[in-house]
Amino acid sequence: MDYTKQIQEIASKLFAEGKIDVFVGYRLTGFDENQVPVLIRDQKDVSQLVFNDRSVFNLVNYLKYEHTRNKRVGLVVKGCDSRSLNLLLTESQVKRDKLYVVGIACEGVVDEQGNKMQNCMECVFPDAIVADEMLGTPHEVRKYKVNADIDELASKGLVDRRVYFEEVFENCIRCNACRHSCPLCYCAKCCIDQETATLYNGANTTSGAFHALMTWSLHLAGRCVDCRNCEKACPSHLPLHLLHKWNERVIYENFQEHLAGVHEGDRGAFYKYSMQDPDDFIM
Amino acid sequence: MARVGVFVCFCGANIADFVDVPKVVEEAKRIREVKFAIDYKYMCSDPGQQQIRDAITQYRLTSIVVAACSPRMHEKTFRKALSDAGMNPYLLEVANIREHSSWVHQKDKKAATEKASDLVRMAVAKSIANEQLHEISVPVTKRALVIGGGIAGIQAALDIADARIPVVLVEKSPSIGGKMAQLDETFPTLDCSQCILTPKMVDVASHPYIELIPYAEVLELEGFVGNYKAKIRKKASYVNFKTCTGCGTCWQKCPVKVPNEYNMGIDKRKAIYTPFPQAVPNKPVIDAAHCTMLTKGKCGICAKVCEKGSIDYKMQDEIIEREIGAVVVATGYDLWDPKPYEEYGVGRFKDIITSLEFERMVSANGPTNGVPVRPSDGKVPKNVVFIKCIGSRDEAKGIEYCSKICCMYTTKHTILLHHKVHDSHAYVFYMDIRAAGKGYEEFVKKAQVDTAATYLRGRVSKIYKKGDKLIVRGEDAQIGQVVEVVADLVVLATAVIPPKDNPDLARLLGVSYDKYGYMSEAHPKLRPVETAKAGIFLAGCTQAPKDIPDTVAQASACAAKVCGIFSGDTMKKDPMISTVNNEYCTGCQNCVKVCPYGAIVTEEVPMGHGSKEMRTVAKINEGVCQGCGSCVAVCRSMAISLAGFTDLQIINEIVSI
Amino acid sequence: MNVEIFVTDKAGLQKFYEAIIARNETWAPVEKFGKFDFKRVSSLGECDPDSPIATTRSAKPLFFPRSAKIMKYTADSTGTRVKETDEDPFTAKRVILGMKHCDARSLQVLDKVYNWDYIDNDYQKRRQNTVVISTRCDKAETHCFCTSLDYDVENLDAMDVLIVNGTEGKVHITARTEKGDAFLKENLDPASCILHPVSDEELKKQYQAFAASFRLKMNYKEINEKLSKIFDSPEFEDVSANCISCNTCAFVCPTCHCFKISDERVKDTGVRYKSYDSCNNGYFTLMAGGHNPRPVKYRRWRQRALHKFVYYKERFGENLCVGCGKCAVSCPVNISIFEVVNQVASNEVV
Amino acid sequence: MKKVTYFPGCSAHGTSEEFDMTVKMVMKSLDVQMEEIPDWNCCGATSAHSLSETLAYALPLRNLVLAEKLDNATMAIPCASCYQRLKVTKVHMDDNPELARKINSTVIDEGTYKGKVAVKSMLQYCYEDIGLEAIKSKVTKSLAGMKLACYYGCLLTRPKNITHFDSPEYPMSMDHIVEALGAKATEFDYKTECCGASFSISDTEVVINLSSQILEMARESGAHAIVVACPLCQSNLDMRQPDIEKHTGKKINLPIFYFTQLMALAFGMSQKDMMFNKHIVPVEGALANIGKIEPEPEKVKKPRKAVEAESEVE
Amino acid sequence: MEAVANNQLVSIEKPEIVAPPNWEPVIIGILCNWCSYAGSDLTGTSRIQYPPNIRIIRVPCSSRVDPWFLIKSLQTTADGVLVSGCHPGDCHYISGNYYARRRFLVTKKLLNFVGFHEDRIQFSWVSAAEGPKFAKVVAKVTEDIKKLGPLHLYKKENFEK
Repeated sequence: MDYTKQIQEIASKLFAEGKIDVFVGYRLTGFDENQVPVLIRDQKDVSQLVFNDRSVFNLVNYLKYEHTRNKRVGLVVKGCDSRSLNLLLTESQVKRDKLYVVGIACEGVVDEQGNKMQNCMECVFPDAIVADEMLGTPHEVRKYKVNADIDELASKGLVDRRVYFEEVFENCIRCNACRHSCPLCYCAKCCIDQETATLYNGANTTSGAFHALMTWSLHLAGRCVDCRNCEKACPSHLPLHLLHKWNERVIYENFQEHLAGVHEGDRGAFYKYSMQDPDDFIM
Repeated sequence: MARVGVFVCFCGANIADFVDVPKVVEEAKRIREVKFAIDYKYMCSDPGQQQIRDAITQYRLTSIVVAACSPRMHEKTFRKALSDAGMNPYLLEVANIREHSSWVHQKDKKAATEKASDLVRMAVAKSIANEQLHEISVPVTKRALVIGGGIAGIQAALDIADARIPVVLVEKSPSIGGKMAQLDETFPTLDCSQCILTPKMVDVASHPYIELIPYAEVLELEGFVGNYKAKIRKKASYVNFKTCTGCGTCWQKCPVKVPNEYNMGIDKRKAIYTPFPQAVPNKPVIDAAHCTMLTKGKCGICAKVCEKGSIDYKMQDEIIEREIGAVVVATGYDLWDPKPYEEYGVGRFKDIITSLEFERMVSANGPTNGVPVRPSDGKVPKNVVFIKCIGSRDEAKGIEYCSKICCMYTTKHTILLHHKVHDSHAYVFYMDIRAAGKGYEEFVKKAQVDTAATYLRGRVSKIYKKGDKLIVRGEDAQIGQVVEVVADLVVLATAVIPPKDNPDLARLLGVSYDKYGYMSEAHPKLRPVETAKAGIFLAGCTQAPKDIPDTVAQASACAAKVCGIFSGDTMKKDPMISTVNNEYCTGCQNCVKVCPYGAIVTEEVPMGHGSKEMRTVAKINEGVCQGCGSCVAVCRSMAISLAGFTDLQIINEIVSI
Repeated sequence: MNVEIFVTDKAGLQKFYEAIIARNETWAPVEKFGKFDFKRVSSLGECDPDSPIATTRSAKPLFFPRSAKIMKYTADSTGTRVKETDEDPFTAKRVILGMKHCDARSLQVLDKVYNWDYIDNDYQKRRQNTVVISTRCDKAETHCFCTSLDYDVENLDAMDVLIVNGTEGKVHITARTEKGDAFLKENLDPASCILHPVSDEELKKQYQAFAASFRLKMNYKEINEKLSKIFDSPEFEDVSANCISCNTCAFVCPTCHCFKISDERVKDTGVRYKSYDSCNNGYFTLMAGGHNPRPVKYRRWRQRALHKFVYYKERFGENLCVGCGKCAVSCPVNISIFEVVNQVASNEVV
Repeated sequence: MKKVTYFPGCSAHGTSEEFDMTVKMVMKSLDVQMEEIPDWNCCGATSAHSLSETLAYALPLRNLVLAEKLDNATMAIPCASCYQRLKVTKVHMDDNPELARKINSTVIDEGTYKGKVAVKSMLQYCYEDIGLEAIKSKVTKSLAGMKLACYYGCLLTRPKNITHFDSPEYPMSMDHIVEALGAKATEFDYKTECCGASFSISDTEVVINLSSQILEMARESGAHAIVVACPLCQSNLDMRQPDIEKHTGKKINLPIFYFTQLMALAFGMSQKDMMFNKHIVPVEGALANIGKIEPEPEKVKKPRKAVEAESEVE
Repeated sequence: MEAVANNQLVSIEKPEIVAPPNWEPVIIGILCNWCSYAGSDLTGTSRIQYPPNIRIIRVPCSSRVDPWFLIKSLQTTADGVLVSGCHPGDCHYISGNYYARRRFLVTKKLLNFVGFHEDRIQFSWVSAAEGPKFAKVVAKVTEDIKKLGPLHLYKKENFEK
């Protein structure tokens, strides 16, 4: 999967035609084969752009900053990224007519060690859902599978799970990299920012981390598109996907096979309801 | 620093017998913010309230906690006491130590006392975060919109207009009158329907406070109670009503014949027509789907014969906007199509008709001049079988509910048949005879004697043809046997259903509707006229099947409610509603999505101080918000807060137990 | 200065470690969720202090915990009283194994700010009660550039005990401070070692070969000079464009030391905490009343870069960045501070 | 060439041999290859579902599982009763995967049920999959002159939410087929009435009563014969006819044909193969009407229409 | 883990934690104003007795309940939480409880996933007429929580019982 040339051409054309003010893509770090997201503002810089299976970071995240706000933006999105873009469109955070989206029919990306990322192996929608132009061969729609880690953990006993997650919350340093790297976390005031109010658990304690991660994952429940920006960002390397994938599974199984960001106009499972929703857990 | 006063009530022995009240006071005094605490025998009594009033001034209290009975009982009383002492009434919190402690833990005084202390501490913590709130007043536009010009709409419009409030009455068809205008006589008095209805129709047309907009439909309704704006589309009639005199030459000369809806398609009308002779307004309209001038560009006879030159083939639909304060929905009902009753041969046998077709036949101004005939051969029937509950009370084929009016009008039909065809005999298959209503049971009893109709309790299982007769086979449950009746004509009492476009209209108005399509009232018993959306009311069959007296009563009730809203220049509203903090609002509009009242809209605000860039934020409409808090819980950025139940208040309660 | 070097072999070193762990509260890099961080260990099997491991986070949390209780209080109608705070778990006597040079060095940098106008007693206590043992670095990681900075990279006094893997399976153990000296006397069995006096110069010489192997090199002097002049450079806006303000760099940085204070109250008792904070955080400079001097990302970014490379040096005479590269490793979007300061400094002031 | 899976059912080897026979003849001539399910078993009707739910599902499910091995999209079943059992099982299994797994476990040796074969009655297959046009094209000897009452019985189209085929009360598919063969279908209101077959053995009186009404209504409709698509209907109406005539004292004399017999006839096949000799009521009288075309009666004055949808210009 | 005497209550999630003698759980009940709060009032007026462990918080509608109220409750004062609202279809605010129901299910499952016993958070629909039901629900929740023992997961460090 290497679309470096195509993307450079597209970006160059867009600049030449004056269709965009900024193009968000990837470039090499210069230290190793890893890549840095880059905001190109001039046609002369498009030669920096690359795209291959190391183009991991979900660039939709950059649509929340002042550099792209109210500008015409060109953007590269993979399948998962496009779902988050879909949500941002639904939640009125970006305007479709200001975007030029280069969609990728994604073959999956790799982690720093060069192994295919786990979420890519489970990916349901590898092809960009929102796109003005598609690169690559489209895939057939795949079936949703329950994450293997989730299955393993869920089958353990209550105490084992508690012990596992205690370790997770203990290791959280509440740097909030997870929330900042998440394209769907665009709130000006975030419920897990310690500053918002001491009322919401201000200190970086285990208890505070528990509160922050729980609340945060519930705000993303039914919205998380499993791009794993958060997990890649976490300096403590916490298995944050477990929380999201668990919620995703609960929601998929109980709420009419809901998956986030697949349809435009769908805000996520918590912003709609059905008469058929499970009621047996309520007395 | 907050200064809280705590007032613990004995409630006679109700609380004091099971809770150690002095101990509760003592515990309350230990709380940092509590500057005054006292107990009293009856806090709600005037001396009790006086203690509160006195303490407020004496101790400069900033909020008050009363530990007594349920807030659902005396919250208003104590709020008034605060008001009287010059304190904002919403600085009160009530700790429910009677219903939630003394009455339910009568065997354990220690635990009940501990719990009461906890409840007081929670109330104190909450009250610290209480804010001063002020009743909201909303200006009102004193004009009502009535949708539907049947008897319900007519009655509501007249009653409102008689109170000198302007009314806009919108009717879908070219004339008002609705289903009632199609009826011959009405039960249980056998009044002539036309005789009692047409004077009211004329009143509507001539009333100075009623603006009648026929042949029109509501397109949009935005705003909130007292401040709605309605967009109405007036369909092109192709006839200039201002100059038309209603002389009738045009429709006499028109060559195009169309099945007549008013007569259930039994006869024909013209492509330019008035629905029926007594129509109001009595001006014709051109049926654009059938007029050959409009469809093919050939003909033009009506324009030629019209002396006034009122025909205008180029007329376009017109959009009318009206500002209004309240809406009465009176869209009436439709009849269920009995096609699923295949075992009856519906659709195959011409001599099976519906009740409304029968009604038109026996009507004096009907297509057969008041004599029922068999559609197959035009003969007058002798044996007529009436089958009730066609579609009603039938989960398998139709709907589950009872249509309420069929028992009575079928009885009426047996009488009308008896009057028109003296040697006829009526057979009625029924499940139950539901004749609850003034004079109804007597009416049925008398009809049974007078007409000597045969009443058979049971369902019809099959109708088949033998020669030119229909054989109706059913069970007579009372003798437990299958019976077969040879019939000339079969009349089906089809179910009442809501108009097909009721759900669309309900969505447009922002009113909820049930699974059948009837619009939902706010409360089935105590608020049967209101909808959950403030300022929108329901009259007649748009809410549920009803007979004429009930419909008229509900229409008048709507009028009373509308007049209530318009009784002042502004409306007062509870201030416990949501507010948006623009600074934090991300404009994601989740709140807009979940708000059951459509109370949240969006507005554009500058990005920052003095910034020219704009961004979208949510805005709560004070007039519409009912304070449920759904929006607060879905607001991820915590930009919305609900007065009286803020996050801070609730968390304060949680952490102070 | 001549120092005493204990020479032993792998088995002797193993024994030394075992003795330390058995006798002391010991912390060492331990793998968790796929990355290394300093954790309490109770047996040698849990860790590998033998080779210097680049931990994700530095040893900073041991001296400046992510969240520390400052005080505990009760408040009722009789008044507000400060209660005895529980014992700070970080002030116990302990040993840190396997700390990299840069981490050890960062403690020296931090000491300056903690001994400045306000003496942080908790920090002092934690420092005093901790023995830092380092193993000599032998490999430069991708983002390492400690050798390019202004301090004496051959300075080996940052740690209390230095362990060097020599040739032929020999291991050199040196005490670098008095604390270290005392520690060795207590924990090292002299029977397993040969005492071998060696000059400091000799040790440093060994180090130079390793320092030459660094791929990342910068002209610190020039950069420091240039950065101090280009406060208003528009370049900051460009280089910070792909930063996502996630704070990760500050939280993993061994020298970042900003914090915030928060109160948590349940019923009538409350606790006051001191927790990490970061200048990348949009709220960091938010003042009561709503004014924020650094509302946009590039200003916060500039602050971080200049604080690291200019301001601290101006005030304390030392660079705040120790060149460990932890921030670049942890950055979710792979931004390298090395690259960024070079880029900013390479542009001429307009 | 079309291919279809065939489930003959037990009566095809007994009372309704002629049905089986003619089905095979007709299908061959229509260029349809029938593949019989190997090792098929009893569908369980009607005893199984009055005794055990599991058994009632398991027996048909085994057949469904076996049918899936043949790799045809559709299976056609001549017997209405077999069709009913298999179709009910299929619908319930497809709706409730949990139940399907449970029942499947009892016949797991045969394989796992996937639900990929559509279950149709032979009538439905002819009407939907083969089509009137194809049938018409094969007619060499039109049945014109014959008036036929089409009798569907109780199971072929009911219940509607299981069968999803034709009207449950007044179906027309067989009427259309016989009209495609050239015959005239009479207006016959008793086409889905019960013939009483369940009481065939236990309470003959009931059968005589119910069947006699059907026969009488057919007679009255002017039919020369009755056409059926179900072995039980055929045997009941045919076999009981002498008893009924004796009981009511009225001569009925309506032969009962399988619709495939008439198809074979119209396709010009030999009468010998159609086994008319198995019929109790002789067929010759009815067949004699073929070719005797009555003149169309003069049109009676059109009765007034109740509803006229189209507008008309005078 | 030390051996625990049979009659001593231990925390189900942290078996190393033993309940103090005469330990009584604290349960927070969050009730909607129109159905469940009215129902609990009816329990009182009918003098139906139930265990005194529950502390009731009034909210306008179950849809007002943000999941982190439950999280915060468990972190601070509560050993268990009960949220109660109107029966489906009866919501005073039309559809609030349908939205709430979805959030509750996910919250409950998530907390269970990270190690809380599922009975720590319970939900019920109690109408204004169901006074006896409210008493039964409270009795059941109290009994359930008593069986689970004290909750010590992620408790605020300054919280002492």
